[in-house]
Amino acid sequence: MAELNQLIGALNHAADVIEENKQHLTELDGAIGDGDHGINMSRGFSFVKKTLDEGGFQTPADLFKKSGMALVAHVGGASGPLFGTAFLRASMALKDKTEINSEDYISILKAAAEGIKMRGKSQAGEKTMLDALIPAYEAGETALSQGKDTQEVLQAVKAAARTGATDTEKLVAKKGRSSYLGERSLGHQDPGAASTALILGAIADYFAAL
Amino acid sequence: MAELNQLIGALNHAADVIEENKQHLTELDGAIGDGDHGINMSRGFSFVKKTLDEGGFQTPADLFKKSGMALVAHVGGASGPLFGTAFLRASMALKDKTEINSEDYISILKAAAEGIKMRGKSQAGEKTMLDALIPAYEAGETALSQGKDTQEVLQAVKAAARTGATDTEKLVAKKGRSSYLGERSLGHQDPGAASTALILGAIADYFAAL
Amino acid sequence: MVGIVLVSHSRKIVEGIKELASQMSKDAPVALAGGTDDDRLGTDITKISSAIHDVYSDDGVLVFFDMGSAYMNAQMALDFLEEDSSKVEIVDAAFVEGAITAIVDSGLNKSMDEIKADIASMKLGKMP
Amino acid sequence: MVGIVLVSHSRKIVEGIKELASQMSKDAPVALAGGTDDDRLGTDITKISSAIHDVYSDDGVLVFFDMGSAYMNAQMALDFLEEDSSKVEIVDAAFVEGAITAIVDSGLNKSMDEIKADIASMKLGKMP
Ligand SMILES: Nc1ncnc2c1ncn2[C@@H]1O[C@H](COP(=O)(O)OP(=O)(O)O)[C@@H](O)[C@H]1O
Ligand SMILES: Nc1ncnc2c1ncn2[C@@H]1O[C@H](COP(=O)(O)OP(=O)(O)O)[C@@H](O)[C@H]1O
Ligand SMILES: [Mg+2]
Ligand SMILES: [Mg+2]
Ligand SMILES: [Mg+2]
Ligand SMILES: [Mg+2]
Repeated sequence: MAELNQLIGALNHAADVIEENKQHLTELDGAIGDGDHGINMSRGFSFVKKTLDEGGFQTPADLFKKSGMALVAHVGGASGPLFGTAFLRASMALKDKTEINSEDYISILKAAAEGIKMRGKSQAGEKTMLDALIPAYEAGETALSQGKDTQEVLQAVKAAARTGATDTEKLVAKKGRSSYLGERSLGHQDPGAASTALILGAIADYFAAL
Repeated sequence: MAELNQLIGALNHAADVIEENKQHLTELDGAIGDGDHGINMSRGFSFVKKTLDEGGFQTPADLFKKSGMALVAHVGGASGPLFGTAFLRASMALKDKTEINSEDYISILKAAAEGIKMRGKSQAGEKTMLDALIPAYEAGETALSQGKDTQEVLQAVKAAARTGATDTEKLVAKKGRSSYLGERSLGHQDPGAASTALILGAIADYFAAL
Repeated sequence: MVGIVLVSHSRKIVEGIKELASQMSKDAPVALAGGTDDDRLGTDITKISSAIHDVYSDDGVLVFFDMGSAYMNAQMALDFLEEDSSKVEIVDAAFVEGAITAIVDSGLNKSMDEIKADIASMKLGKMP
Repeated sequence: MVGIVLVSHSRKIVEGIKELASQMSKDAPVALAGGTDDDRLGTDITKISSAIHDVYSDDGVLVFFDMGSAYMNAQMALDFLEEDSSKVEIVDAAFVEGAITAIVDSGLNKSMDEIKADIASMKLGKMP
């Protein structure tokens, strides 16, 4: 599926998509949180881009580790330690692989979700980024088991993440800022789920366009 | 014992004594509190002096009320509402009396102590101003019952307040800032008890010098 | 909406809490009484009274405080209040955490009783 | 003396708490991590790590935080700590009240365990 250079390209594209959607993400967070998710993610991914520009990565694991550290250090909100941990767990899952295939991709999404669960003491159904990420890797697993090719797996992940994010509208927030609102969080999409869907969508789009 | 003018004189003298002991009171509070009791009292009593200078009091009750309000408004620490309430209770106890005798004096000290207990949810033995004020009015009651004259009553009050304040060194603080220190408050005099002894001492001295 | 008053010895603390909570709740009426009238660490009954005045309505006012002496001054302010003091309540709750919950709740149009229920678990026994 | 670290989304809140507590305890080692690295409301793992570093000793460090996401960043900081992180503990306690008690206690040379016992009744279940 991808070597180091393509992974760098994919992350760069994800960063661009986040930047394009900064306003949108901030509006989602303004409705049920503190209105900074777009700012947080834009800032975090601008440092990811800086990291990507600096280069010098030994392995995909190294790339994910350095990108995760950029998020951890510069996001400033809950999404910092959460996406940061996700990237670091992805890095650990990759060990010293020099390229990754579609199975690796699904494994690192799963590892990322485990990291978020651990860091956020959270689980599916609490109206968080997990509600995009978990259905996404599950759809990927299904696609893999059906023998789908890499592009199909990536598209399945993208579609399921998007649906998962939209479906957070039906959930009552149990974690993070929006949990202060209780029932009033219904009808609104979780910003972290939305950004997760954007990132996974950007990755799929990048490889589709290669 | 005293008409309006002499009461004004006595309070003015008390204010001067507080000002002279500003540093000392602050040091006492520095040892077991937040080190502002001298500043608080000095500031409060400077506004009492202003009130006294403005004059226009109808009755002793009016004098105590306006002085109490000056303390309430300008002390800034716990001693503000506490001494303020003490003065206001004294005012209420006086009703429309035009002069006060030594029995009235003891009654208003008792009323003042009740006010502090109510406001501070406190009682004797907790290392507060009450541990100077309660023995003071009790000594006054004893002196009265022994048929002592006004000067003797005032001196008995002064002496008991002073002893009470010194004896707070043997108490563990249960109320206010110094209660954070627990046992470590032992061996230190309570600043509010010290200022109470200064005020009652100044009043006795003022009338002794008339 | 229920008015929220924050009484602290420190102006910075109440300004910080208000900033933090306003991000999550733009509309809740919040008024601050931090520091003494000469801007030292301490509390000021005049600031407290006017803070209550600023956010007073028939929906009621909840007053949060940092430490015991702030409570005494808040009580004193209630004694002299021009408004109906039966609608104003000083609450025993963790200062930052209780205030943020109450401000968000007020912005959601919750009643005094609903807000008090939400912060009931944050009691600390702070009254002197 | 036990080091005390205050982590908040707001720089003002931690500065205010420190001012307040220092009046009562001049010597306790207190370090602040308030706001993001670009001084917005939020928390910063680098600030947290260096605050821990500043007050670290064998007596240990207690870390107080305002809200859940501050906790996550504090945990993250512990994961990457150069110092022995077994001596550093993030505590679930009312922020202002717990921090003041802990700072005064540290100034009295109380141990980590003694301080934790003193603030045990201020638990709020704040961990996410
Ligand atoms: N405990 C948690 N577990 C998983 N995700 C969480 C948790 N807390 C918050 N989130 C995610 O973080 C997002 C908010 O991120 P952001 O706005 O950047 O941080 P903050 O809430 O600190 O302002 C939420 O939309 C949610 O998806
Ligand atoms: N609950 C209380 N009941 C009676 N007196 C109290 C109480 N709390 C504090 N005090 C008195 O107030 C004094 C401290 O006053 P001050 O230093 O001016 O205020 P603060 O403690 O707010 O800085 C104490 O020495 C004590 O005598
Ligand atoms: Mg946010
Ligand atoms: Mg935020
Ligand atoms: Mg003091
Ligand atoms: Mg003070």
